[in-house]
Amino acid sequence: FLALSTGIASAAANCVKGDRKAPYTIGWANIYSVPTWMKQTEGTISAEAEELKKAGLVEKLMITDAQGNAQTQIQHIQSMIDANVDAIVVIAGSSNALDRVISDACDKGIAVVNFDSLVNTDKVTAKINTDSGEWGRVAATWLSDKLGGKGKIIVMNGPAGISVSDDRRKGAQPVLDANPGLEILTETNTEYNVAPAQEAMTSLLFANPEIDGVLSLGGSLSAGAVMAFDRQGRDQVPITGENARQFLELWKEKDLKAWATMQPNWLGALSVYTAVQALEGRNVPAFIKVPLPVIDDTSVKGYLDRADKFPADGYIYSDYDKALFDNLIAQ
Amino acid sequence: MNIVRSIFRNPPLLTLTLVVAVWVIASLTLRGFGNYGHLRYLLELASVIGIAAAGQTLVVLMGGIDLSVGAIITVTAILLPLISPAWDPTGLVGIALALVIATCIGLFNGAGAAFLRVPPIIMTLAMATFLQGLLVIVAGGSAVTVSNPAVILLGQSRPFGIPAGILLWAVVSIFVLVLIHRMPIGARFLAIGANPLAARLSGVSLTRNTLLLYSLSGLFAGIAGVLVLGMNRQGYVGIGDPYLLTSIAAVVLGGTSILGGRGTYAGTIPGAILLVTTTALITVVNASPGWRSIMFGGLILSLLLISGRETRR
Amino acid sequence: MTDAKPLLEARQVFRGFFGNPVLKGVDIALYPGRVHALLGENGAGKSTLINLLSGALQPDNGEIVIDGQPAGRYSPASARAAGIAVVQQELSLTANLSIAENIGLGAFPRRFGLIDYATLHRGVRDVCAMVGLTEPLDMPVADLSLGRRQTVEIAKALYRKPRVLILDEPTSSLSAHEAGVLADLMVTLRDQGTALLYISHRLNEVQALCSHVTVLKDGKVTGNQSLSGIDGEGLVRLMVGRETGDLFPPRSAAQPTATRIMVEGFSAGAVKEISFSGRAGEIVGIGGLVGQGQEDLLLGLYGAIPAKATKAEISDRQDLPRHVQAANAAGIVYVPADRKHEGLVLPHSIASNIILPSLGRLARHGLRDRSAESGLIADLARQLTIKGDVGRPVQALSGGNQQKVALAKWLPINPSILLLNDPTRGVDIETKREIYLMLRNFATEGRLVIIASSDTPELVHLCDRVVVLREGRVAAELEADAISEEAIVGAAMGVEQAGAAA
Amino acid sequence: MTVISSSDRLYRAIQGRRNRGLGGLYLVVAAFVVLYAILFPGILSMGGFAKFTQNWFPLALVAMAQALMMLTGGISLAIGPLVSLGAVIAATTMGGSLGVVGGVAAVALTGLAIGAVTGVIVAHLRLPAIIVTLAGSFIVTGVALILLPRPGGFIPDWLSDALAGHTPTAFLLLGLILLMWKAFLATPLGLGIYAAGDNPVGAFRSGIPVERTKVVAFAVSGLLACLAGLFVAAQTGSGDPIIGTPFTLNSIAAAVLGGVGFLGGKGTMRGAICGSLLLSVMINVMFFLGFPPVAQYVAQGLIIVSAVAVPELIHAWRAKR
Ligand SMILES: Nc1ncnc2c1ncn2[C@@H]1O[C@H](COP(=O)(O)OP(=O)(O)OP(=O)(O)O)[C@@H](O)[C@H]1O
Ligand SMILES: Nc1ncnc2c1ncn2[C@@H]1O[C@H](COP(=O)(O)OP(=O)(O)OP(=O)(O)O)[C@@H](O)[C@H]1O
Ligand SMILES: [Mg+2]
Ligand SMILES: [Mg+2]
Repeated sequence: FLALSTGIASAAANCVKGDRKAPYTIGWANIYSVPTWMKQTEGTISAEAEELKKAGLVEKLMITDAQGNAQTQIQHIQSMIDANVDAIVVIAGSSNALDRVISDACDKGIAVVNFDSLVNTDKVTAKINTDSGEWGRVAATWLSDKLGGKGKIIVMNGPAGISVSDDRRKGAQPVLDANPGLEILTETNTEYNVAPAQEAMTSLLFANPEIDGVLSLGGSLSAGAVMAFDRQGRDQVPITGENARQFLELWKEKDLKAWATMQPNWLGALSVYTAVQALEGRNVPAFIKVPLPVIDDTSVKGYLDRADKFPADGYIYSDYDKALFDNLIAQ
Repeated sequence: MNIVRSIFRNPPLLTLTLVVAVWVIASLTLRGFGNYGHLRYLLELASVIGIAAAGQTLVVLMGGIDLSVGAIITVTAILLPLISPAWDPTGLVGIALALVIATCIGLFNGAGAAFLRVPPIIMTLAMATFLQGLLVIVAGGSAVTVSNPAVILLGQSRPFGIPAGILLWAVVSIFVLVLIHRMPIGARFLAIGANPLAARLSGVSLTRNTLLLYSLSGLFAGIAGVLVLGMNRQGYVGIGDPYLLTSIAAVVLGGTSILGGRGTYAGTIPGAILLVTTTALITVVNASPGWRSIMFGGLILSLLLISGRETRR
Repeated sequence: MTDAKPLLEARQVFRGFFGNPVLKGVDIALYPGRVHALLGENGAGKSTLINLLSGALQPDNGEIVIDGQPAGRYSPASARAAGIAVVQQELSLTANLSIAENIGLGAFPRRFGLIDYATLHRGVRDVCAMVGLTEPLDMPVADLSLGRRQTVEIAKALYRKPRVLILDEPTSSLSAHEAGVLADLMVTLRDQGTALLYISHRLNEVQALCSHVTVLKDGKVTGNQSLSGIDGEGLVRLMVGRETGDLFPPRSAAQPTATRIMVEGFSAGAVKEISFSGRAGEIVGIGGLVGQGQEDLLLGLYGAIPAKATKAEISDRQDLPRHVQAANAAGIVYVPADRKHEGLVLPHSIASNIILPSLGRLARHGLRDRSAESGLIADLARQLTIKGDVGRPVQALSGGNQQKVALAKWLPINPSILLLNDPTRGVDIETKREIYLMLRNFATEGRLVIIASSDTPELVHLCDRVVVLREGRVAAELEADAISEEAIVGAAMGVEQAGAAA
Repeated sequence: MTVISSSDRLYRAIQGRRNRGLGGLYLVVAAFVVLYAILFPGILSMGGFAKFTQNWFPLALVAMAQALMMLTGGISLAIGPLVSLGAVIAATTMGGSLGVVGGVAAVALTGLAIGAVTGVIVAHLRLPAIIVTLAGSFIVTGVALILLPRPGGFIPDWLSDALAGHTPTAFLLLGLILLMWKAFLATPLGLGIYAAGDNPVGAFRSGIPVERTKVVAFAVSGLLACLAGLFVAAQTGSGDPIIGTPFTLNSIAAAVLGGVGFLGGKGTMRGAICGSLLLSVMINVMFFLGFPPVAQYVAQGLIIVSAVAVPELIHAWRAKR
């Protein structure tokens, strides 16, 4: 097996204390297991845990589902501490609500790996994520380039009050400021889902006879927007988006001028891997920044070729393997 | 003067008047709002709420409440593509199967309320939780995109220029209105809603009517699920969530008493339109999310102050 | 006494509901130490007048005068402050609070801002002793029978130590014994100088207790005079405005025929293993103190509560109806005592209420036949002299008319067995006469009428046979000449074993 | 025919009666708590108890808030947003010039004011509470989003440690609040809530100021919801404009589980508290039993239904005997 045994306690990662021995019990504190993105992510986590079980490193994966309630998630993490798990992998239901319970876990020597929705506290073993600010920035840059820095655009945001959606929007702002030719007609906030996005965009289409581009910041918002344009018989405009299968298929079907990035589902697998590595004594960085994979006209076909392996309402994520993980941890 | 007064005495008519007023004012002030296509689109959106609220209206009339409509819509939209048999070119078998499932879910709700005496709000809330569990199993399955031709036709076609969804809503409306006002069972529902004990002693079976009612509610939620699937061409987890509160809001805005025994679906219809209109108005306004939320709440509240004044206990 | 000042007066009060005038310039004056009767048909406006006197409603015109002073802004709270207490016809109790808390409600003794339960307890214990309320004071009112709740309502009024006590049909759900206690109490209060206003449709009570009468008819005062020297006949004449005949129809000479109900070892609720039978053409009365199983007997026969019997024969069937629909199908109908909670759907129209049991029968091809329905409704309304628009909510009807609706709805079923629980409660004398006549006609037509009643004269003069229940068992079965008030009351109290106990 | 002899026994007897019908729920809750203690004996330590009660505390408060609304004959869909608003106000004021005391006062006043305004609309304009609070929920959410567009803000560490550290402060606070509720219920105004909810006409005729009583009940309900938000902010060390959302349905579930009825005047606070405890302890028990998510959903539904159905069925079965 891989040369994990760098096993010198002096290099130990944050939170981890030397007294935990393989095989480990890992707690996966999910905020909400029902949405497809989460299910896919959970899939990568379970697969990774299976893999590590075979290697004798993991004994058990405990999964909780807070049903979207940050308060319940706190309760779950508290229970994981009480049950003395060796590692906790978590997507935060609120960017700072979990701070206290997570630092409690850290104090107990539990390896805490936090990915996707991050907590504020630094008392974790590692945080793993793409850069939401960058997400917004590159999306806005692409759209601005496509429109030549001039035109009327609509900004579609995720739900209000969520830090991810806020961060992406903030990341886009400097680009918009730098291109005064871009005029924002309206912004929307909806769940990252097709139906509400389509609904909102349809109303906006009637109110705005002239739209040059759509800066859509994630989830299935873009698919909803494209369908709204299509159903109202309007010409499609340049649009940004994420790797939702439906969007990528529409991209090909409608021959869109589009661009997409992704929040890879394998962040979950990477987190489990990282947690185990840290428990094994490897020094892991406090923040593992995962570069944003870009999907453009040239690469979209590669993704669509693999589409069958993914749920229709799911996300087509890029491939991953151990080497990629090791690379990311070693950065 | 007399007309004004009789409008104020008649909640459905009042709500309808409000809708017309809002539409006229918005059309005059907002570009594109009064566009025929836009108004038609609003109706199409309202049709989903309206159909989901059809079951909700019946349940509320009988003194209950159904918190599982959102979950039933989601389950229908997600299961339908999975269970549509490939050998059926029309897709109707799949729809029928999905509706049977939705109806059975409703029947379960009714059984819990009638036999276990669980308050409907708890029974349907627990049912929604069950269905979430079901979704954890089925969601993310491989086929959630509809290839079912009947569903696509329902969601996308426009016979005579009218979206099929609106036509479906019209059919549902006529059925529900006939059921409430022209069928014995409607009168029984209302009697149970106003005084279950007296209704029972008058020979109205609580058990039978409760079972029937929640089955109907499940069926209508299922129909709404099929329609919403057709309109979005894809089901996903959470697709039904917005319809839980909106279905209740449409019922109450239409003048139906939340305590049961008084009201009509004729009020729910404009109530549903009023809701989507309000949402559309808020969408085109460029404001921060906080202010949009305040405006939405404020609009509902002020409409309520006009329409709900007569709704006394 | 005559030169005493009135404590409470209404002067030329007008009041209407939604444009319908109910009171059209009514005067009334209540003097200390006098029991004043207020009489009138159902819907004459008696309760409305009382609501004005107690501040629960405001007059459209005219004024309420307390101790010679106009009341000004008048509310129930200020009425209480002025020493006015009311026993409402519609109970004002809160089901989930205890007897003690209900009695104190709105007039709690306080200590440091908190309810002083100790003082409350003492006060409540006293008034409960006065009205004969022996239930534990911490018992929730929800657990009491209607009659006991009525007693709580009386205790609640007394607790306020009123100078003016208004009683709106306080005896309508009381047993004879409880009514007797109340009568004694009123005499005591009168002698202590309390002004009493008494409303009842039981004229014998009025005659026994009251010394002055005001008669309301169609919202106007048609009589205001002393009662001395006026007999029962005269009282009726005063109220109805013409000569009337006997209240009770004569018993029919025809012999009862086939057995319609026969049960042995019958148990349901409080009823324990009794035998009971009834034949076509009979009016069978069920008597006893309140809550001895009379209601459970009727409900058990109706299939509305679980019941069992070792042997049962009901309208050609060999078993008890297992639920209400089965009972209806077998031609059994039931008119509950508590018409507001059990008999009627109050917010719905007269028409909807009347048509409810026959909806299925009248439907054609699954749809309601509106013209057949309205024909039937009009028929029944005429037959039972229910006046006015049948689209009105039943809520807005006076008590007597509500009772007629509760009865009328069963007629289209053409029942062969009628189970009636106190059908004339709160019904005015004219309507009573109509109902008695109707019941007698039903019997003559060959139906079986079973009537539980707290009104003993009703049992004595109307019924062919009376079964007295005591603690869920048959205490006595009286027939024909053996039926008398003494025999019924005696059996009910367990004093003597009159008649042949089954 | 037990006639109570000594006076202060009346109060106790009444209180005793109010446990009636809750026996089944008490049993179920006790069974779960015992099961939890067996699965995780650490709960019996000071720290374990503190942590457990902290997680239960906000739910207990919102259950009380909802029960109060339901006792008046209404239902609130704005409980969750009020929790969020309470948290947001706490997190935005405590760092500023108002300080902790000012922050707590601001939260409390906001809760009281919003509750009272809602109460006035419902009681005086006679609109159904459910839809007024639905509209109100959007407005309150909007205000919270404007005050704090994304999670953040500041709560002093000492406050967080005091309220949600390793001492069972939350439990003591809950006890205190329950005592205050008991005291409130022993005032004519508090008891009037039952009368106003059950039989408003009768209550009015008995001299109860029905409208005022309802407004007070709404205001107290708003206060409790906002205080729950304050606690959540302290527990998490910051504010979050949407953290309260799930509390709306959970508060209804807890209250109904506890036997509080919709038509007003039926139910007890102790029932609602027990309902919330059941909902809370259930989560931990399912965790320690190692339920996978699917089973968590199914079990949760089953527990909720059976906690209501089983006592009801036993009752019906007894009645048949
Ligand atoms: N939806 C309901 N809400 C409240 N109570 C109910 C409800 N459904 C049934 N019940 C109760 O269940 C009991 C039986 O109800 P119902 O009158 O329907 O029975 P039935 O029709 O007479 O008998 P069967 O079930 O054998 O047909 C009654 O006590 C009734 O109060
Ligand atoms: N709240 C109300 N709304 C509408 N109409 C009402 C209302 N209260 C009473 N009425 C009407 O006023 C009339 C008088 O009613 P009231 O209750 O005073 O009669 P009553 O003399 O007390 O009759 P009863 O002997 O049956 O109690 C009735 O016709 C009734 O329909
Ligand atoms: Mg039945
Ligand atoms: Mg009256």
